[in-house]
Amino acid sequence: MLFPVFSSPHLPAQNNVSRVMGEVLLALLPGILCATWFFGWGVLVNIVIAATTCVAAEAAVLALRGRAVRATLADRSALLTGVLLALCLPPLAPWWIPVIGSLFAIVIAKQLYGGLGYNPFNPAMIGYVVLLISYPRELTLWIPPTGIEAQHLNLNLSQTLALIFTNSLPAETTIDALTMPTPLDATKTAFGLGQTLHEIKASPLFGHFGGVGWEWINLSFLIGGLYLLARRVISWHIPAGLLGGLFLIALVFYGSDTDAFPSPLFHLFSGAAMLGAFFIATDPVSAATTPRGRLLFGAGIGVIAYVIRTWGGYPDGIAFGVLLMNMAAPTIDYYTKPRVFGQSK
Amino acid sequence: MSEPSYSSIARDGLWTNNPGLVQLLGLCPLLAVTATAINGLGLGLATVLTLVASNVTISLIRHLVRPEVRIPVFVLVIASVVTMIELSMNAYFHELYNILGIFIPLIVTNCAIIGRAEAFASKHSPGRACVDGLTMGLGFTFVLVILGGLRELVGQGTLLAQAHLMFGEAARTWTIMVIEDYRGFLLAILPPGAFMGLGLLIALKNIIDARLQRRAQQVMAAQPAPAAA
Amino acid sequence: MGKAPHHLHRFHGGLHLPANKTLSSGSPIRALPIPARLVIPLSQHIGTAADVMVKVGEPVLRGQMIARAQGYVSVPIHASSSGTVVDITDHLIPHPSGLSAPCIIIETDGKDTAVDDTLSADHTQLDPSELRNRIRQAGIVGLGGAGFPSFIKLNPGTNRPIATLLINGAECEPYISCDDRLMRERAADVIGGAAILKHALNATECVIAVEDNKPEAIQALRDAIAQRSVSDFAVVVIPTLYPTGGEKQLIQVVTGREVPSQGLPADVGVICHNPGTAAAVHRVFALGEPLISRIITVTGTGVREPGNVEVRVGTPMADVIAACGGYTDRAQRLLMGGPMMGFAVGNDATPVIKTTNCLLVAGGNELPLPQAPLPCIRCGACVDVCPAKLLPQQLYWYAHAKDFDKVQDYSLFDCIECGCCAYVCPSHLPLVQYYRFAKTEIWNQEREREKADIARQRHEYRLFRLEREKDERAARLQQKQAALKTAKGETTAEDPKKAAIQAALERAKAKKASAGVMPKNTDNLTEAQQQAITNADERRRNRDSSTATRSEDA
Amino acid sequence: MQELALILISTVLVNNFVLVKFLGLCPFMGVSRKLETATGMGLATTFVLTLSSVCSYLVNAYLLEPLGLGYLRTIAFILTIAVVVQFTEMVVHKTSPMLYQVLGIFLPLITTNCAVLGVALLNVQEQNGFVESAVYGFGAAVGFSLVLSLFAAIRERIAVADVPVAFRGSAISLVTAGLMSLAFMGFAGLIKV
Amino acid sequence: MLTAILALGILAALFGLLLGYTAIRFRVEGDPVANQINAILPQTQCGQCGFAGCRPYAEAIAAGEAEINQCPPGGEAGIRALADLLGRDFKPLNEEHGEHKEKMIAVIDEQVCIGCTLCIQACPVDAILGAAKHMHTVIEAECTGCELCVPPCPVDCIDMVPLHQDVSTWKWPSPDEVATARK
Amino acid sequence: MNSRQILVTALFLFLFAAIGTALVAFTFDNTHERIAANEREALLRNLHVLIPPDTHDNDIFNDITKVTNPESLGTTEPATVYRARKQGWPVAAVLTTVAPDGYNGAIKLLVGIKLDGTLAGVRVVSHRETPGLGDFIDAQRSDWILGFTGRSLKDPILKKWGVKRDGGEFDQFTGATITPRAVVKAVKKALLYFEHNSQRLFASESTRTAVPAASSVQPVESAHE
Ligand SMILES: Cc1cc2nc3c(=O)[nH]c(=O)nc-3n(C[C@H](O)[C@H](O)[C@H](O)COP(=O)(O)O)c2cc1C
Ligand SMILES: Cc1cc2nc3c(=O)[nH]c(=O)nc-3n(C[C@H](O)[C@H](O)[C@H](O)COP(=O)(O)O)c2cc1C
Ligand SMILES: Cc1cc2nc3c(=O)[nH]c(=O)nc-3n(C[C@H](O)[C@H](O)[C@H](O)COP(=O)(O)O)c2cc1C
Ligand SMILES: Cc1cc2nc3c(=O)[nH]c(=O)nc-3n(C[C@H](O)[C@H](O)[C@H](O)CO)c2cc1C
Ligand code: SF4
Ligand code: SF4
Ligand code: SF4
Ligand code: SF4
Ligand code: FES
Repeated sequence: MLFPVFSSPHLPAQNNVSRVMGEVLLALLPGILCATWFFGWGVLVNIVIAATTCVAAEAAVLALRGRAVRATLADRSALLTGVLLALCLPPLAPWWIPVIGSLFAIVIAKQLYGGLGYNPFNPAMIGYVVLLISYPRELTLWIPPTGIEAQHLNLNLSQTLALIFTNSLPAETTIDALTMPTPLDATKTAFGLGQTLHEIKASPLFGHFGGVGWEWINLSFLIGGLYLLARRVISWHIPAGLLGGLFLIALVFYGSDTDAFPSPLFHLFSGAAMLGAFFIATDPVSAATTPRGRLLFGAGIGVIAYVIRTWGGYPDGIAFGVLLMNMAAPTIDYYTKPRVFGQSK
Repeated sequence: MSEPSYSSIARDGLWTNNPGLVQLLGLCPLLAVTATAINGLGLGLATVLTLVASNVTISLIRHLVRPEVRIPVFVLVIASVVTMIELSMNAYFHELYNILGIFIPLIVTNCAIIGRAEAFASKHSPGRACVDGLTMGLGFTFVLVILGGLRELVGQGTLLAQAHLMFGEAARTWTIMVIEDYRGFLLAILPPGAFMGLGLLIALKNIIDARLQRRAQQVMAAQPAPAAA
Repeated sequence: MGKAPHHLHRFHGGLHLPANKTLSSGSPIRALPIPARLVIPLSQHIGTAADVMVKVGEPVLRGQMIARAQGYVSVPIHASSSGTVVDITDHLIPHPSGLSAPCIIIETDGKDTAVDDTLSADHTQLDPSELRNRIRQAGIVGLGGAGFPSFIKLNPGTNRPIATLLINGAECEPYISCDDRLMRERAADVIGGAAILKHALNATECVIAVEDNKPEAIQALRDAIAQRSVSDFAVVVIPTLYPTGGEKQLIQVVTGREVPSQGLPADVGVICHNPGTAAAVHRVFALGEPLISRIITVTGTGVREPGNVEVRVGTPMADVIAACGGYTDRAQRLLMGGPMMGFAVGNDATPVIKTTNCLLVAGGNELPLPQAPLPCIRCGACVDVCPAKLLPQQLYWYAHAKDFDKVQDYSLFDCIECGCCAYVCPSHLPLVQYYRFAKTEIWNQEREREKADIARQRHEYRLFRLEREKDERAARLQQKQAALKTAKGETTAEDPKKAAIQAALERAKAKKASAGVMPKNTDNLTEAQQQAITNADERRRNRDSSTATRSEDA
Repeated sequence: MQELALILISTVLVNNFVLVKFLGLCPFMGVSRKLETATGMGLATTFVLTLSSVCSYLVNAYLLEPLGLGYLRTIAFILTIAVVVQFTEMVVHKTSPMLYQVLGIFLPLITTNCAVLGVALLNVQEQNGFVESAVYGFGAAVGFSLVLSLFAAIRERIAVADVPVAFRGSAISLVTAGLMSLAFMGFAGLIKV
Repeated sequence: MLTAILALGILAALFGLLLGYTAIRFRVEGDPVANQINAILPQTQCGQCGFAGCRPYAEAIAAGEAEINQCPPGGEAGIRALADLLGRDFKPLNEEHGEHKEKMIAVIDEQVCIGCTLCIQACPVDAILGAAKHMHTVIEAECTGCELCVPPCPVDCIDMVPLHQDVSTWKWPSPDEVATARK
Repeated sequence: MNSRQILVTALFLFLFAAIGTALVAFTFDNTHERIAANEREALLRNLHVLIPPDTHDNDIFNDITKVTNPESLGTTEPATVYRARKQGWPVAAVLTTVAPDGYNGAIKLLVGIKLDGTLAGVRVVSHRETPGLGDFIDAQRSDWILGFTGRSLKDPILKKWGVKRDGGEFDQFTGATITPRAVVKAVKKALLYFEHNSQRLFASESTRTAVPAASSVQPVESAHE
């Protein structure tokens, strides 16, 4: 009798890429819901636009290259890229912002390198940074979160859509009235004007330990992140490195002058810290892959983010931190090979 | 060493062995000054001049040079030529000179020039060296202008902006606003856009080459058929 | 017994796999009938193949040595039953390549007559070197894994004293239960064999490590030890975790020490043997029986009556399966070994050999064919499970890129091919096959490099020789010309070279087959090469009468 | 001291010679196929760049400036650099074959690395003193070596990726360099001068 | 203007002195690169690269007079190794020089050989044995498969046969090749 | 033998250097005047935008003074003030001042002020504001900066000299308040400074004595600041 021949192991593998991506999408849900609560429909609209564009772009490139379209889309990674990119964008950004970002993320940052698994840089972050650099205006137009009564304007779904797609504001509002800086931006601006932390804290933007709304959004991403850890979708090294690095350096400076530097807690619960730590920096493809390397990778992002937040030209530095460490990841991997079993210590 | 034909030298410089797209030499000016097409043209022409002059000179003295001072001598020749061009440019195209900035003196170390001196001029007759310098330079300029145009178009939606810097006041009107009310795509003008733009150009060349080759093969395949019939 | 409970250690990574052992472990070991034909490969162990001692047509007896060891790392092969040698030829052997190799084929006579016993002895009366010698003569190789000649492992050298003889009863692979049944039913044999091995090694203790999913075996071993009332034997119960049975992992679990990379267990004072090996050693000294049979697990849903059987070495797999009730309708794949480490066998005419521990006939979707792989997403799941603490994703990356320097930088040769990485890989990459590909490719390159070095030397020597000859010829020519000047002869316009050849051919015709010509190109000849010339001349002399096939080995 | 540190940060990160200032690109593209060679090139460049930065400073301060020959700067500098490189190469070749193995083939390439001349000219433009010139040259070289090594490590990875055919080779490398330069834009504004 | 000429001229002259001196003081002979290249070449000595053997080809590469893709026996792996060593781009094998083939060895049909020694003279590695008018034979282990002995044989008795593959020289196939083969 | 070889090498290099230098020096002699003129013209062109040539008859390129006032002019370096006069009477001055608190650092400005305290115009000389966001202050990108022309400390009143978000009169740009805030502040300070010091500014001696010396012609000029 004759039998087919394949290499061992012969037991069927237990995991698959599609499931991994699905878990990450699931874990994003609390954060998405929370962001929608604070920032309105725009969040969801962004997600829909970005995710659709990402998937369509991926399908187009695959078709162009004559690769299997359906099978590849099933890995859900393009979808995830779209969602993550959308979560970084201001909720009322015009529609072409997520579109351009997604195209860049998928076509240039991912498919030019051969698609899933080969991209050296985090596609979503490339998309975001390209937008930030090319359209800084659109990318700084954040609206005040629910909870800041003074300025809050509750746009309903159709108003949101009108604003995003046709750039038409509801009557009697101006775009200036609608927008307001994010806590990180405001802090940076205020320090630039020579205000002390104490004065800054008095602003209505600030909540319990971070910015109003932002602290809860970060908290819900943290919950999603813990779920991923529990499901062993991600390892603890990168989040620990990132949050640890950010916390420690913030602590050092906060300790040196509590009035000139925001507290570590503020840093951990502002901007993209939690989203970055658990969902973005952990993108396995572009991160370091050795355990020690991952710790270093995360810590690097934390430190760079702090430096850029504090002294740099941008309000948040997570995205740049991720890209810069992506750049260093192959080198980090090279120099952090673990000690192999039986090799001298 | 046998002397290559003039046409093959020209083909090399303009396409097959283009310094900007294939040899990847002279990248610094290529990327740095190509925010607009006119800038590219200016630097390109300066480079052509330098290449021709240095190639011819080096070819003339190629039998005199001792190995241990070969590089210093080549560099001296090139540097003299460049400085003369630089001074003249500063005198006659001052604004363009200001924009091209540090990259004019840096033509001296433009690897394409010393590369040609080493690889070609020091081994061939002045005539051929001249043609080589000219075509290599033109090939380089061609890439500079295309890349500049591309970045200008994507970045700010115009073409030939600031043409007056080179062609005088009359050229002010040459600027073409290709897309009205274009929001601009800053990335294209910033450093990352320069790298990516050149990357795309090279990919484009690869695609064209592949097409040409396929066509050539088809022709080859088609030819024996009538012969057999 | 009675010792303080052993303090256990952990190794990095590992997997909890579905065991699937009850399929075969329920029933006692059955002895299989002797098959009509035995196909006995000459290479069933690591090292040089054995050298045939019998001729076609010669009758043989059970236990008779039919091929002798060749070189140091080699053991003899014995006839597994009595009968007649009917052929010595290439036949399919169990090997992942699916290639054939020289085998001795015996038609059995069913009498199973044994050869005279020269092996049995009271081991306590023999010194270690004699023990090793007998173990070698009995053709004992490791029955747990690679089939390494056991006598070599028993000779670790004086600079490496052995403290512990470790009997590897982990049997961590799913499906396999032959060691389990062996330890349950023949615990005394195992302990007896271990005592011989321990004696040969002069070890201070013997530890028998068994996974905690084999309570009966543990009890049986403890009873056997109690019966022999030896104090320096201990049964250690270890947690079930794949691949604890890997020698290096087991040593770490039991002793906490790591076998150095590229090193041997003896470097940390341990020698590790499979219980089957121990039992086989016991039979050598107790019964005078060389290694001609072994216990095999036949399992999987593709076979009707799974179980453990005692099989003669050389029995075709088809016969083994047939004796176990034959294939079920669902039979899809045939593996030799377990699902993690074993390899697929394409044809069941392949014989069972000394290292065959399991025949797994997978049915239906039991072991589905691999899914199409996706690119590695560098998730690091493989890193978490790799017991060798390697970076499987990097090894994959560079093996895929055929960058063989880099894979070695990443310690490819420390990979034990356990398959844990591939099992957890979400991209379904055939990782282990990449590693095997890289390993064999590297070995091949090394061989080629050696050959190239030789070729270079020979080429350089040739250039040197030609140069020298040219000088000599020039000198001679000068003399000749000087001579010519004095006596002028007629010249032809013909090409002198052609003329020379013509002349040579004519001369050849004239003095055909005559001896006494000084051979050329004979500098630097080795004995073998000289032999080759002689052989060639010999053949030539026999040319006219010869009708024999041209043999390839000169 | 703090000023020197700022010069270092500025040259290495904020105004990285390769990714921000566009200098030294040819070796950046040409010698970055393997991490080992890239490291070798980085070492060689660091040595030569620092040395020639100092030498050019001396030539400028003690020869050109006093004689009012500013317009001969380019010629004088490039001559100095070429000689420094040639000299280093010959000395290394003879005295340390080992080092030559590592650095040798890169040394001649350095003459034509425009970062070297760029540093010399920028030193004059920024009116750097002796120590500052040395630090500036060193910083520029470190920045160059840093991105060169990182780039090489990434290229080793991309070499195996399933890149579309038209982009294989230098095209995808340039795109990668572009993305690196994008990442480096994060440092913009870090040092406000 | 004169100051300028003198200043720079003297500077250059000083540099010239320095370089002239170092050139003599630190002169080095030999080319280590050629050795490294030669170590990569397969030493088949077949001459398909257009040179008289591997070493001359190595020297030509080192001198920049030959491309790295001219050695068919070295195949793609060889070209890659050369590209790595020299920091050049990989190029596919130049088909003008032949194709990469499976490794073969020469076998002399001893029934036909007339012992003319022409093959001995052709063999670059002295892998053919025999005396004039004696039977000739090929030392299997040392034959590089260069095929140079085939054309000179006046009676056409040399065959190139593929190397016998056995279990010990068997190589696991790369899964990539398996995958493409299956397609 | 050896030393001769060395000498030959040296001579060879000398010759080449000499020939090369001679050619360059020759070119320089023929161009340096024109280059100096070019540089002067470039600066003049900028000044003339603020103070048209027909409003004055002196050589403003050379009629300058340097003042140092970090508080009002935003820089610790001496700042150049160009002075325009007609028939000897002061007409206007152009202050080179710095807005130190731009989003990405200092913004260098030319502020032209007529004698009566109204603005002749403001131009940005160099800045590092974010392209696409803060760079609208550049006259090439938008007309915003032209809005200063004709303003004075009374128009609007001092309290209204700020961006709209701060209750002032000047437009800011959505998403970029810092840049205009900095510029407006710097212009206001320059006006205040001029109000208090105009007498003194016109009284002092010119500090420029002659055309620039040959050696200060910089072959290197940074293209983008
Ligand atoms: C190539 C090779 C060489 C070995 N050499 C020795 C040796 O010299 N001495 C020794 O005691 N064991 C030697 N071993 C045996 C190993 O220590 C080990 O016991 C054997 O490979 C079986 O283990 P496994 O089934 O886990 O592969 C060797 C094994 C291999 C594969
Ligand atoms: C992953 C792996 C799992 C193994 N599992 C077992 C096992 O369960 N039982 C066993 O006896 N040998 C096992 N081996 C083989 C042992 O490493 C070792 O070769 C053997 O115990 C040596 O004994 P032997 O020379 O008597 O065969 C395994 C090897 C590997 C690489
Ligand atoms: C990347 C980036 C670049 C920016 N550049 C500038 C700038 O050049 N000028 C400026 O005034 N604001 C700039 N900002 C915006 C400031 O952070 C701040 O939000 C804004 O000036 C406050 O104005 P608003 O009150 O109108 O929102 C930038 C913001 C970002 C994120
Ligand atoms: C834990 C995790 C995090 C991820 N994070 C990102 C991300 O930040 N950006 C992104 O584009 N894709 C992300 N992905 C999806 C996927 O890995 C990514 O698209 C690849 O980089 C595409 O090759 C993530 C996937 C996982 C499993
Ligand atoms: S488990 Fe598979 S996909 Fe994950 S890193 Fe390892 S090889 Fe890559
Ligand atoms: S097969 Fe090799 S690499 Fe994979 S887990 Fe086992 S030891 Fe590690
Ligand atoms: S083609 Fe033949 S002779 Fe030339 S290098 Fe290759 S093996 Fe050697
Ligand atoms: S060339 Fe042919 S005939 Fe002559 S010796 Fe060689 S094999 Fe024999
Ligand atoms: S042009 Fe700058 S290094 Fe080549």
